Amino acid sequence: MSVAATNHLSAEATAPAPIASFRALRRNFGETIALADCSFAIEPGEIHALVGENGSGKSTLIKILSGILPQSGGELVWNGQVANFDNPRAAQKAGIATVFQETLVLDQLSVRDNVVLGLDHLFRRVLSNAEETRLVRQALDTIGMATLGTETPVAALSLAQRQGVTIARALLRPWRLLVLDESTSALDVDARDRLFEALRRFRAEGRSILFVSHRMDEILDIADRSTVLRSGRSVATLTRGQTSTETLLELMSTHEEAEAAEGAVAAKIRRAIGAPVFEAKRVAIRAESAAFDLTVRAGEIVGIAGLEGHGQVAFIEAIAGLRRPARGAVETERGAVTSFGNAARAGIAYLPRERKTEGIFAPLSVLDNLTIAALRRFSHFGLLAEARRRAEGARLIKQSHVVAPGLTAPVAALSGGNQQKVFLGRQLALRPRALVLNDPMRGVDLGAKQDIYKILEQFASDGGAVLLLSTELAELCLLCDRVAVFHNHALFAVIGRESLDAQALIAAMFGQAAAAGRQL
Amino acid sequence: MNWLRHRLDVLAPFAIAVGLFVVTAAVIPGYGNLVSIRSLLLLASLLGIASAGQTLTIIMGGIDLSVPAVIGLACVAFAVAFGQGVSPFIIGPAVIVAGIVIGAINGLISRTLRVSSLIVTLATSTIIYGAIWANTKGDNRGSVPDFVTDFVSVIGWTGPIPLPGSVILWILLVVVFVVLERRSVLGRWSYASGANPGAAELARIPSLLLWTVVFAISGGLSAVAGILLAGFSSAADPQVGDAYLFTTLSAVVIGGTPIIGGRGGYARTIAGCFIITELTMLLIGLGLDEAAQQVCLGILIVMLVAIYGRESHVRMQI
Amino acid sequence: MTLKIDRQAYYWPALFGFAILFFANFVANPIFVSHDNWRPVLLGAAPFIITTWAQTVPIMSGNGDLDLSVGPLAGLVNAIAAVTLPSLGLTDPFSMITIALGIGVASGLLNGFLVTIVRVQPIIATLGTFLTYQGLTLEVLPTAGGSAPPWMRVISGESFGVPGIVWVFVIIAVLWWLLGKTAYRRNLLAVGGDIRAAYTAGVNVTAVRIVAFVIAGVLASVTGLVFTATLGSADPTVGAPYILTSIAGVALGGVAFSGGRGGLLGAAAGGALLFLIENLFSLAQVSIYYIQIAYGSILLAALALNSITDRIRRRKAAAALV
Amino acid sequence: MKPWYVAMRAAVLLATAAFVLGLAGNSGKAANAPPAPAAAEQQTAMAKLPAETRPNYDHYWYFAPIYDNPYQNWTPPPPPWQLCFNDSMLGTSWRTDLYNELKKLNAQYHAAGLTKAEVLVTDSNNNINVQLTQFNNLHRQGCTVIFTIPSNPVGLCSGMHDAHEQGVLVITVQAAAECNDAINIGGNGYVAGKVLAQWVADAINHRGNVLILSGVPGISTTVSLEAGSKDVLAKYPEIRLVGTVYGFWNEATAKTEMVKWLATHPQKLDGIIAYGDMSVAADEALRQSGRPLAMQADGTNECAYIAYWHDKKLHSLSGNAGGGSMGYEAFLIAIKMLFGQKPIVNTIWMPPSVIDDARAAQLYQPSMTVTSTCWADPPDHHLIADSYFDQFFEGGKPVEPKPNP
Repeated sequence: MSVAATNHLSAEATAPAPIASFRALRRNFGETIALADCSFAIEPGEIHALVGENGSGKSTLIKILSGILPQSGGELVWNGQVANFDNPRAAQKAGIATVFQETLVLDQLSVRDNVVLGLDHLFRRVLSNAEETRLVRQALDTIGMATLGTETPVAALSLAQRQGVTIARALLRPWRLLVLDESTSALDVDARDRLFEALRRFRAEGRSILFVSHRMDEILDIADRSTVLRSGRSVATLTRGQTSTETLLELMSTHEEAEAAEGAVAAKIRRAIGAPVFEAKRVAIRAESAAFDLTVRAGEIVGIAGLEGHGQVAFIEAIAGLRRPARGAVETERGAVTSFGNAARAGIAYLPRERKTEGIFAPLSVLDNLTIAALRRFSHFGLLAEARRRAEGARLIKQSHVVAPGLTAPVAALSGGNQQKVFLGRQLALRPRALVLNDPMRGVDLGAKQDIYKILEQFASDGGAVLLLSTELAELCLLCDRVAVFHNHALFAVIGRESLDAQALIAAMFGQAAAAGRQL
Repeated sequence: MNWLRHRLDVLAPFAIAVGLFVVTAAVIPGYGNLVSIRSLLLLASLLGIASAGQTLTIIMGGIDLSVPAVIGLACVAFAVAFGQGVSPFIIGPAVIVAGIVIGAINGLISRTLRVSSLIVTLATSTIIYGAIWANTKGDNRGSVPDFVTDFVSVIGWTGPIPLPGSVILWILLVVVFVVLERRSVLGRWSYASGANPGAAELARIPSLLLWTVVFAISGGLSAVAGILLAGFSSAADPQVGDAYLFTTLSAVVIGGTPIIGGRGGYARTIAGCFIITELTMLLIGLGLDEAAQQVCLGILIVMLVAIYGRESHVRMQI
Repeated sequence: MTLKIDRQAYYWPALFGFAILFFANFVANPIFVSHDNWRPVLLGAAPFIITTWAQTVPIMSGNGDLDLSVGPLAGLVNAIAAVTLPSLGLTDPFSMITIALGIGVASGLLNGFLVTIVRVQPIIATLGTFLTYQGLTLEVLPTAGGSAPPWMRVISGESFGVPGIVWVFVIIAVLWWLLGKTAYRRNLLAVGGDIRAAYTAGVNVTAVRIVAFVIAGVLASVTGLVFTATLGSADPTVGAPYILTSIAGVALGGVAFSGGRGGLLGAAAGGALLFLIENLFSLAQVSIYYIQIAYGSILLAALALNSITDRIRRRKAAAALV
Repeated sequence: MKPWYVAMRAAVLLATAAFVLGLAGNSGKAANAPPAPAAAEQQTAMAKLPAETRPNYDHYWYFAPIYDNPYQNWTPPPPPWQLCFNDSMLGTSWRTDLYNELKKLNAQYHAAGLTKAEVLVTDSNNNINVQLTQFNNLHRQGCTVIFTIPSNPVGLCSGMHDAHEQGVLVITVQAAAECNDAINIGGNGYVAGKVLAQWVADAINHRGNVLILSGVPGISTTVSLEAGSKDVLAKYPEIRLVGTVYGFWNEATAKTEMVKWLATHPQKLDGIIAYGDMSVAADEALRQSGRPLAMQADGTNECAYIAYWHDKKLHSLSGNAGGGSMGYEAFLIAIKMLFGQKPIVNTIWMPPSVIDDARAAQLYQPSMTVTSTCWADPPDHHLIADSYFDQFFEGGKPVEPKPNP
């Protein structure tokens, strides 16, 4: 398939009839209902936002739309006819290209192989190597990654680039509806803007985009219409005029949560800053990059920001003892951090980024998932003091605001947000002096976010130290006492609360010293 | 109905085990009698003891193909040494320790190299067989103390209980294992690292220790099985364990512990052991010859797993 | 998928080991390389190599796929080719080869069906077929016997100036190379690398895995024909030993058991290694009791080597993610 | 779940079920005898043999064919001769004894400057394909004589043919080659099977249930033994052959299989025909299943059985050629041929060596226990007087020095 074909498609797509519409769509897994009643339509040539908390059914809807799951009831009407896609391939044939939340790429294969993957038949290839290379370049260019070598193995790519690959993969299909499920979370500001430009171009061509995001700014920025899902039901579809953060929050969250949100935003307790918990001394992330110091004290929340792949991840992993910095050392009052093990002994708990692959033990109970890291505390000669373990579990559930049917329920039955809170609770169970968090709010619904904010505030005001890496600037501004901004694998600026706002952060992330009100 | 679907994987094996017994008893005259039942119990217990370690390694996300080799080693070492006049109370423990060490090595290697324990244990077992031969030169003169033979005799008694010792040992083993799985640090760690190996290390689970210990347990129990089989055949025979390579595996999986790990448990393997033993008995009872027995066993294993041991579809993993 | 020298390639350790052992055999007994020795040596090595090839493809498709039935299937085909077909008067090359390969395809479809559609864990599914085939072999051929039709000298003897078995290797290699030109290789590596990625991208993962098992079945049945040619007869026990050697060969060949990495070159070297070790010991008159010890140790060494190279690879990747 | 999918799975399950039942139905009928040659052919074959030895060749085709001497035009090379042993599985004491005997005798002739110092040996761990490669290696390593125990009678033929053509003497020991490229020395499994069965039949007064406790299914030894036994049992209408259990010549397997079999076959068992080293296991299985012991004949001469026999005051019959003895007889044939004597046929068989109660008493020594794995051979390792073989040979020089077992 080539660009000509896609133009041809878009030409006929200018018909008024909706390109896709859902009629009372329903899906349940056993007793649990993931999608109760979802009805709305996507017009040709519109960018349609789909908003809702995790567990509100967005992902399920998208899986049905892209042929991964069959629906349990209701109708999916595609281009005028009722459609049932048996598998992703069928959906793609029909003209639906999906970018999933998870960056599903193949490390061993080259960028080109990753992007064109699935176009081929079992044996027959539809494109020559030359054509493939050309189209892949083209697709990557639309998200500003034209520089990416088409033959480089994906193993050597940064997370942002990997997500770029998945997006390019979708763009390469001859699509009439592009589905983006939280696909911009890992992209840096620059790449995201390029993507949005492209989306607007596609819209102009009369093609449609279904866009899922937890970032209000993004939704307000590009969505023509927004459909809100709440607990598996489509509660409203707003036009651009009607859309505003407040109304969306109102619609997607039950009232308490909305208030809680404002509450948290309002709350800004001053905390007592205590002694240093850990200090990065003359640390250099790469051999060639500049060394720097950073001290985190009891009772403060220090943010970490930076464009994807500028060394901030490596830095917090060094703090957590997962890797050694090129130069320098991480000091605590219980000695230097040299390994993941002794970081724990020094009281540093680390929350990895990928909940699914690095965090949750799906078949195990909530209790196990909470206490697994701290089991030794409850063991006499290897046997568990179950009563004490359960007590601790109950305490952790309260402390981390987990909503669960019970301690023994399998954690897989919980919503994504609650799983994330369980995951965080596991770190709290270690009774750490410092929490090192790698983007804990990534792809978490608002309610859960608010809870996590509270947990962190509480932890800090109890005299703990928090090092929070986040890709959401608003969040950093909201929570942090200071934000350390990374640029080119080195600490570029530390922005104190007084001058802390999105503009300052962005400026610093792009390495503009003056604008950042730089202070080191 | 829904409840049933959820419980199916737990109930089905036991239901089938009972069903098989009833069917066999109906088809084959005199199968219901006491001796037959005791034979069944004895053979199942031998398989059960050999499968215990296998179950735990599989839950943890590993697999132990060295079970037969360790059984063979233990059998030969025990019988030969006793034949040369070494006290069974010295050689017995020594053999079990050897099994534990071999297991520990399996775990250590698989974990430090991060390679499939399937292939590692395959390698170690070839080494073990080689070692047995190199030492015995194929000439295994050995004998077994009577109390071991009685321990695994169909009509053996354990004190006042009309069951051979190995059956009692099996029952104890089940209790110990269920506690180990549910109520011990080791058990929970095993399930966790089987469920999500990527997360285990980050959840502060000492994987190297865990793998070493679990494989050591497997090795030790294989050694025990080896000693029992030495008693059963009252001879030193390196090949004695061969039958247990695939039967232990089938018992675990048919019992309902998926090979991918993180789920299941030893309680289910009990059902697996009975099913396997009953199946072979039924086929022999029907007068099937060697060839037909193999064919049927093959088909039935697959059918049983197909009924309730199925893996989830890709679409459910996304 | 171009033919360029890749210094990172998975197969170098295997080829290196192969070279060393080849030389060792030569030293142990110079006859080893004498021209009239090629044919028996290659015929001896063939089952090791071809069954390893058969095992490689399912293992490359990942998800715990492996085929325990390759050995017994080879045995079954051996029995059918040497006993059943002659008794039916089918001894011409065409019908024998088509039927043999047909059996291979059927077996592959069965294994693939059980693994992908019935979704039984591969190790159990193929354990089932493995037992079944062994039983069927004994039904067909209770005791060793039967005979190979004359045309099979093309394989067992010399043809076109080289041992006929060489042509079997060449044909398989060429077909595999051609397969690499198609989309299948990419699909296979994708499914092996991460089945979820492949599935969402629109790859027909079920078909890919089934085809992998079919290839395994076909190669196994080729081994069966080679047995028939080499032995000039059939033996019901001939296949079984090659289950474990094929798995070991795959490991020696540096093919990743997690799937997504490997190929027939490394596998061939791995399979040949096993044969060379074996051969070396019998040439050097080292007490046979030590062969197995050597097997195991070398296998462990190979695993260590592979995992080290792997770790280096991974560290590079991690550095890139900084 | 789509209907076609359900239908497909149902179909598969039904098919397999039907298959299982089908097997259960027709199993056991898996009769597995090589086709008997035409009567005329049998007579010409038998005619080649010395008259008094013919009974030893009864139903010879189960185990080996009878041809004219393939080495008729073979002229032995000048000494020193290189002796080689191509074994299929050196992992049993029987095979080790045989190998040691060959080494011992070879040393004697090496002292006389007639043979090389070493006996080259290979072991294929029962992998016929590997054994063939090793066989080929051996004859390229300059062996004059290759003693071999092929794991099947046909698999090595291509190698034997090459070796034969290049003037290497191939001798199969207690086994056979279907092709006429080797000299076969040993005993006739069919006859042994007959003798054991006949004793059991008589011991139970030609009435009752008999079980065959066999070795490894599908190898020619087992097949010929079973054939012999079955033919005898068939003569007695009141004897029922109630089953065949395969113990793989392995106590553990034998006992396990027996226990399973007994548990599923309640009927009385009167006689057991065992093919070696498994009857002790059978007795234990019976005893532990609370069954009366059965009349047993066991084709073995293992010390363990002799001791058991003595301890339990059994009435039984057994018999077998120990590895050491077979080694001697094989070596004798080889050396005769190396001295230019020519056999009249390719297959040289001895009468079955039978151990009855009296003979067992003689063979018993206090050193023997129920677990010793030695072989109760005649002290002089002569299964039969050397003169027995003279009737098979013609021409050549007398062997000098004589081998001293």
